[in-house]
Amino acid sequence: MALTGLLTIMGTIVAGALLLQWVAARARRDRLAESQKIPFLGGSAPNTHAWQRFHVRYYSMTLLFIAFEMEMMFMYPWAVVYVAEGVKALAEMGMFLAILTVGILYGWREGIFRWQ
Amino acid sequence: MTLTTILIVAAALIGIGLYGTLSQQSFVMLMMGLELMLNGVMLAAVGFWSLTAGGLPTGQLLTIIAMAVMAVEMAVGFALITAVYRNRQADVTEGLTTLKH
Amino acid sequence: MTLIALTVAWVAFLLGMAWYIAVLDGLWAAAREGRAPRAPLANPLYRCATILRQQSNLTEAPDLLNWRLAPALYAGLAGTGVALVPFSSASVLADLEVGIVWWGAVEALTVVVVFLHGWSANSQLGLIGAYRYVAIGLPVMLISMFVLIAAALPAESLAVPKIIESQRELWNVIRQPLGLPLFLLLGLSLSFRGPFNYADSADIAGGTAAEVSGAPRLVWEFARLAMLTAVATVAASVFLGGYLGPWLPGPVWLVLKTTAVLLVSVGLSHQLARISPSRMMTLIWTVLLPLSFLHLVWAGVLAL
Amino acid sequence: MNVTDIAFWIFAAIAVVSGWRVFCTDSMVRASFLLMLSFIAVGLIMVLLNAPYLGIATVFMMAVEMMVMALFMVMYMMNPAGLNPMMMVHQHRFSIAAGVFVFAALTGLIVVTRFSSNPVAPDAEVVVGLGKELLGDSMLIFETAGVTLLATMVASVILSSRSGRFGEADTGAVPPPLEPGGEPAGRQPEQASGHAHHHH
Repeated sequence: MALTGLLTIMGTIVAGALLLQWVAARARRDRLAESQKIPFLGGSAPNTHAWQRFHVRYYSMTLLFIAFEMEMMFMYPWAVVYVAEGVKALAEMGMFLAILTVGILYGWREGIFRWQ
Repeated sequence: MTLTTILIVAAALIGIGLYGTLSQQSFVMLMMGLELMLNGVMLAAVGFWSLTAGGLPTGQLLTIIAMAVMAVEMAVGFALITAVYRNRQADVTEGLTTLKH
Repeated sequence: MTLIALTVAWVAFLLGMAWYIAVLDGLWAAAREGRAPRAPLANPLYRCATILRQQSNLTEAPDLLNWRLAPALYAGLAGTGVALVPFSSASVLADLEVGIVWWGAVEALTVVVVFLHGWSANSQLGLIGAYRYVAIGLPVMLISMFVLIAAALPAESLAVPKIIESQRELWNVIRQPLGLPLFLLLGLSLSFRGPFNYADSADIAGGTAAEVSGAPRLVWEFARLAMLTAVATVAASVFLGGYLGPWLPGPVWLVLKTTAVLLVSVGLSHQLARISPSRMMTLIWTVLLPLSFLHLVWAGVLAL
Repeated sequence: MNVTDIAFWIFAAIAVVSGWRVFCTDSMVRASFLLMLSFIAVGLIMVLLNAPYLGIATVFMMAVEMMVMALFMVMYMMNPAGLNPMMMVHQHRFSIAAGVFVFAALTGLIVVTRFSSNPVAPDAEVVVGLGKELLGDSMLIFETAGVTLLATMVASVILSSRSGRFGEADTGAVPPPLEPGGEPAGRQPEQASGHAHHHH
């Protein structure tokens, strides 16, 4: 099974890392005072939680990215048969990428690769 | 792992997804329900492809198209949410009442 | 049995390479400051001991589960990255038919894990690092995928061992010269070093790691080094022929090539300046992405 | 029961349980990554079903999509971390009933139907088959997908981008009133959209 090796090494490292954190936490019994738990802000006190509505300034880029990334789904199988199919494969993928590039150019023109 | 068990797991995902889609007020959570339903559909499609279709290539293509539908749904869905939020500051389905009046 | 032996070997490799990168970093810092390095070989170990002696920091109401999981998962993802690469023609831990697709998944999941690390501390600076990293981490992924697909063209396969075997006559670094530099930029982005340090940079007081100390910090810093190692190992296999080479046995070649790639990566990370995240995002979409298109066309025409 | 079966049941349990927890957790970021976990488990089941490409590709596509989902959660939720728990649901009983009914109906159908057995050969080159299909008979589907994705890109940029060619997208936008027919509530976009120079 192809997954065995992958899951084994993942499991080993994740378990080891969690164990190290757990043992280290058990080994030190001293507790942090509440005043020590204030998030670091260069000395000033936070007046809000960090977890709140946030204006992520590149949101349009992420939407373009989701649509563009779909093309990867088609490219991997294409790469496998590329040599066997020859010029036809080059032409078809060239067309496909050209179509999608129009989208990127449009997005660039609308300024979505900057902070909105 | 038989086709029946796979399809039952897929049905469970579709059922949970339907619950989420119908019950959630917030747009983003509603989309999570839709995605979960598509997740079940993809699992069922691959199950059929692998166990009854004998590895017909078009079966895999169907799954890829389902994934593309999901990507399109997400991109356009979020863009619509952004447009609606910008114009009306609404982030729940109840905020949209234009069609009622 | 081979499974256990290979797992142990790869974990040891990751630890050794992490130590090597830390030594290089120390030497580089000393050279920049114009002083003689003190105990350069033992210094990384002292640093480990220092961090482990620290108290693990906590914040008010953190997402503790994700905060502890994120560094562990990040290191685990680096491990699955090296697992794709064979030591020799017979020994590969994860013999995945679609190896480079899994590498793409490692990149995508890394973005998720780094975001979670910055998110779960419930601290402003960590969140800024997390948001910034997503802006850069997502588009950079496209470039690396194009570069790896270009390398898969002559091999007619997505499996890393087959890509290595396709380089018996000529290494990909000569056949597809743009691939290695573009992939090294990805490596800097995945382990956020130098010009791509948008997650943990000094201007936001350590970013996603601003609140992290003690054992979680040790795991996090190790994971960053391990991820760079994974990138270098994949780069050595996909562009420099991996275990292929005359006279010496395969594993030795792989280690030599990986250390060489790491030397270049560390050098780049200390030499290149960083630009603002929005400019970097524009640069990636408008310069680096077209370059990777060009690279793909070049590789495609050559592979016909 | 062999290893594959055990792996299948583990992955299936992860997929269903994390899919269910999506709608129970208060933290929106956790919810989107739980959904990602559900997708990853389904992807791994696909690998078990001899579809390695589709399975692993599901993992990376969904990791990216759920990352973006989490970002939008933070942008649009009052309370993205669920610090004060709340349920934002409507027609709750009906939804539960609909979900259970659909699951029961589908399961009933699945149990009574007899499926023909024609499994994919273990040594079949499924990725090659997919590639040939894409470039051969299904070429039009493939190129149509390109056009569809282009349309998606353009549409999402038009809808979401703030700085359009004809001025800011939120010019003239009015927030909804708290009461029907009342005063607009909340932030007034005109004041916050960087047109301060109008007041000079």
